[in-house]
Amino acid sequence: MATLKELSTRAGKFSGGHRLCPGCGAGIIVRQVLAAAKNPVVVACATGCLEVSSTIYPYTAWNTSFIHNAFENAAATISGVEAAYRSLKRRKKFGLEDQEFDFIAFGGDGGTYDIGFQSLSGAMERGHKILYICYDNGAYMNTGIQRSSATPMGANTTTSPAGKKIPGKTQFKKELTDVMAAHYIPYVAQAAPSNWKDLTRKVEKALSIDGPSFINVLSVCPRGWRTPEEKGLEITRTAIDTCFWPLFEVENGTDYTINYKPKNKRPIEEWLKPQGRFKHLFKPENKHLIEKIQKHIDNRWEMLLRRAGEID
Amino acid sequence: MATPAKKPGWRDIPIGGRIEEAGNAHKYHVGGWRIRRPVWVKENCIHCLFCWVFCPDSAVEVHDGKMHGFDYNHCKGCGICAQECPAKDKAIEMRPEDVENKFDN
Amino acid sequence: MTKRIALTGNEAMALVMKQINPDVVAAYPITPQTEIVQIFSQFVADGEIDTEFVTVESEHSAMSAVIGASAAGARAMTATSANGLALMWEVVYIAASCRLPIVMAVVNRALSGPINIHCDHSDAMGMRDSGWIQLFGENAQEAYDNALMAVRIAEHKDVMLPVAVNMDGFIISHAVENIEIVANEDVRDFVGEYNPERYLLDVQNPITVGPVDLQDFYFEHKRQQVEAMKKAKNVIQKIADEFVNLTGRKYSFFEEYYLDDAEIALVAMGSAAGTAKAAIDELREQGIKVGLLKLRVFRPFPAEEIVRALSHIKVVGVMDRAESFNTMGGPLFSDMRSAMYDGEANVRMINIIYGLGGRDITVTDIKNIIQKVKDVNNTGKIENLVIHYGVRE
Amino acid sequence: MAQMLEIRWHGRGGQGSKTASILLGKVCSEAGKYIQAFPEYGPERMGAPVIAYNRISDERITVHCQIETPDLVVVLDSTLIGAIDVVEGLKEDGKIIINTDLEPEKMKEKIGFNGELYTIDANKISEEELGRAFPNTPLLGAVVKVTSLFTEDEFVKLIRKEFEKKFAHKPEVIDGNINCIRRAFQEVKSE
Repeated sequence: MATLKELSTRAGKFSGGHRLCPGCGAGIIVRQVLAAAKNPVVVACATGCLEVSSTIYPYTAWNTSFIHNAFENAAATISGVEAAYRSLKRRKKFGLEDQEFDFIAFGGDGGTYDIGFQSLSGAMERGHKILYICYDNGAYMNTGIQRSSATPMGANTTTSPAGKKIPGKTQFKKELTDVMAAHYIPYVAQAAPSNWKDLTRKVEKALSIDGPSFINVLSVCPRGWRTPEEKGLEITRTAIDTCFWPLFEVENGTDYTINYKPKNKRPIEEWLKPQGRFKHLFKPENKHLIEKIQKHIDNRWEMLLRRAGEID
Repeated sequence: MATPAKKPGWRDIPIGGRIEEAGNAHKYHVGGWRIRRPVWVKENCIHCLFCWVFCPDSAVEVHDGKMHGFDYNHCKGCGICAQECPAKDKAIEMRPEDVENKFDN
Repeated sequence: MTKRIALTGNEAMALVMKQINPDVVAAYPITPQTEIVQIFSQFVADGEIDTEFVTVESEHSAMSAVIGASAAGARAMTATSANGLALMWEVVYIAASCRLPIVMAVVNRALSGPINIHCDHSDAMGMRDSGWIQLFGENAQEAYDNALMAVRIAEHKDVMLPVAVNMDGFIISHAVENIEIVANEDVRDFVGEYNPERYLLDVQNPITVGPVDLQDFYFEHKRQQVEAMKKAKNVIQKIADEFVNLTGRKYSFFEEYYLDDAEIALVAMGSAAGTAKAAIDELREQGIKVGLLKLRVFRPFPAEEIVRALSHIKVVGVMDRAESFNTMGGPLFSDMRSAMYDGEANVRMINIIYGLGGRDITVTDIKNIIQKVKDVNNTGKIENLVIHYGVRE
Repeated sequence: MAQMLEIRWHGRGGQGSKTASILLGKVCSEAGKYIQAFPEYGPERMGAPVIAYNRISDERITVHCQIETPDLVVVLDSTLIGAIDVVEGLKEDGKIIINTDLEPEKMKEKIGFNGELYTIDANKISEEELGRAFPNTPLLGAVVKVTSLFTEDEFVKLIRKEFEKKFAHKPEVIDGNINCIRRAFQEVKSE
């Protein structure tokens, strides 16, 4: 596992001068992921905040090979790049016979959980040697905070607004990490940039595997979460300590490991309270919703512990 | 409407919207976005590099594993570095940006 | 060396793909293209080729993957039909915009709905403004030949545009016909190696493909695409000239059949052009001066050349195997009228929309159509500008 | 033989009319002729009436439509007669071959066709030679005999090559199929 000093020597694959918002989680995640990659990288990126902010012609923040194709096809696109690599390497073209690459796709929750899900599922099932990173900020932030299937229950978004009758999003979020584990691919993990050591280790592990891997990374969006720019990682830690966002990994579909167990699992309010998107939940009439969310979190955490063999 | 004089015409740019200089966003300065400015307090710095690993803007300069200050051309002033600095006496302070020191890099 | 064998259109297309031996093929099966994917899968399974074959989960991913592969530096191909092509729509544009020389076989089929698996050109017409070069063939031979030439056209440095090779669904794709096959080594020599200028797998020179292209540069990139289309005309002709040396089979933007001394003429694309030839043969025996312009290159549209070839014709019947629902005729008719508008000659035109959803078009039908064109010539009157031929009233 | 020979095959899905048309096409192509072989496609499944076509010519064929006025109609399954009009468009001087155990005279009455009519008990031949009813192979033999496309020996030589390709994985059936062809040459009969 690389130290920060080592990681810093692999810096520079994502330059400054991109136009992500101040305090954006995606920028932090990309930098950590790329620092963990030891080979030259080809990145494919789904349409979304990251892509539109990092490659505004004639500028690119990517000091790597990079391709953006469309919103829903980052996984298919990188699978095509990887197929090209296999073919050209076998055919000894462009001197690729001795050249290794890391193929990494980035997508937001919109491009991953929703519109890009079919492409992702297909690429994973086909077994390409690719790493797909979802930076999950829980809504379509690029287009102005519309709900996605990753939006947590109760969140106020522009298409699940907290109104007089409906208190924000009424559904629980899709647990995409579990869904990806159900593909029985070699490696699936959930991580967060606040825990850089865990995230970079997971990236190193994923890239060392001869097959597909998927890492779901919680990504703060100060604008969409309605949180102060500097507080992003602090709030991310509460997501982990409340078990809203457990850190875990799944190998070959069945082998679950919990990477971090909070000594004192904190109540879900601590995750919800600092975020403006959940403000309405703290009205007295919505108390039952917080209870419902807490129950859901507890059940899921217990299920994960059971899968990981931590409890019977 | 007149075409902006400085930008190249269609014959003079690579085809297909390809950008042929990787990482050239480095030439694009976003320091002007800043309303708060991180200031490195060198004597308090323990060179843990947390500021570097958590910076969204690649604006913390590290050489040989040591913090070397900020790249104010690319720092947007989010304040994560100061927030995450674990030094007993913070090695990064956020100060209000002002016109005079905004571009002094 | 060429060899004459009997193959279906789909077999011919799969075979030529094998001979071209692309680095990557990504494809999803859809009627009537399915056999191409099946046969190609068998080639891979039997180790007859070492193309990296990506069995994607949809056509959208097929095109997305070949875009990735082509940008990476690979020679990449795919094939589809109708709804599959429609599902690709978004990325079909991106392939052209990113200037990726992908070659795609399109086995033409009616675009739903209601669902219909049979031939018409509505699928191909939907992509006509996407920036792809579009070639149409009359039969399996031309589909095979066009695919071979397409690789060279697409990858030519003056062009760098994707090419769609169209072939009529079922009528050609599923019919066994004689076809002359070019020897493997000649194919290899003819298509050569693909050596892109810049590509993603170039470690020394990483690039960004597909950035956000805003008000200040997008228009310039579109202008470049137009230029590439214009230049494609020269390239298409040049490569056809090389091809004739290899095979003896002569190609240009279109084929002129008895046009020289014709008074009236048809314009058609695809298999119906062959049926039209049979009809014209019969009518010529009766002394009727009718000819045919069989269009091979639909994009870029060879307007000047068409005007020149038809300038002496009095009445032209333009046959469209697709509707555009502009209520002024089919897509080919629109282009034909636009091309003729500035022509010196006074050529009158009517539009015959035929064969939608696979409705058969026979020699007798074509003779009836020619009669309608003749009527306009005789009376000087156009009673119906657009005729939906063969529709029950 | 007219300049172009047009054949229409009637059968039921699964009986091999498409295969027969393709085999005939491939053999003729090998022999240097220009050919087409194509089925009429619909959503039909096993058992439904199906149609396949052949065009055979010494000159290049450009026409690409279904055959309107065939020179020859082949009926793989006599139970189709009555259900569909098998002689539709058949040229007055055209021919029809029917797979049946009935005599040609009898068959002629049944379908009301005045031209040349041939019958052959292709099911019986096939059952005896292959152990199963694959009427298409004997009918291929009958078609070649009736049209004089090839002599028996020429055709057997050509079709053996196709069978060797087609049955590469079960060569034991090749001889049986050849026997079907040879018997068809002998057993197809007219009035």
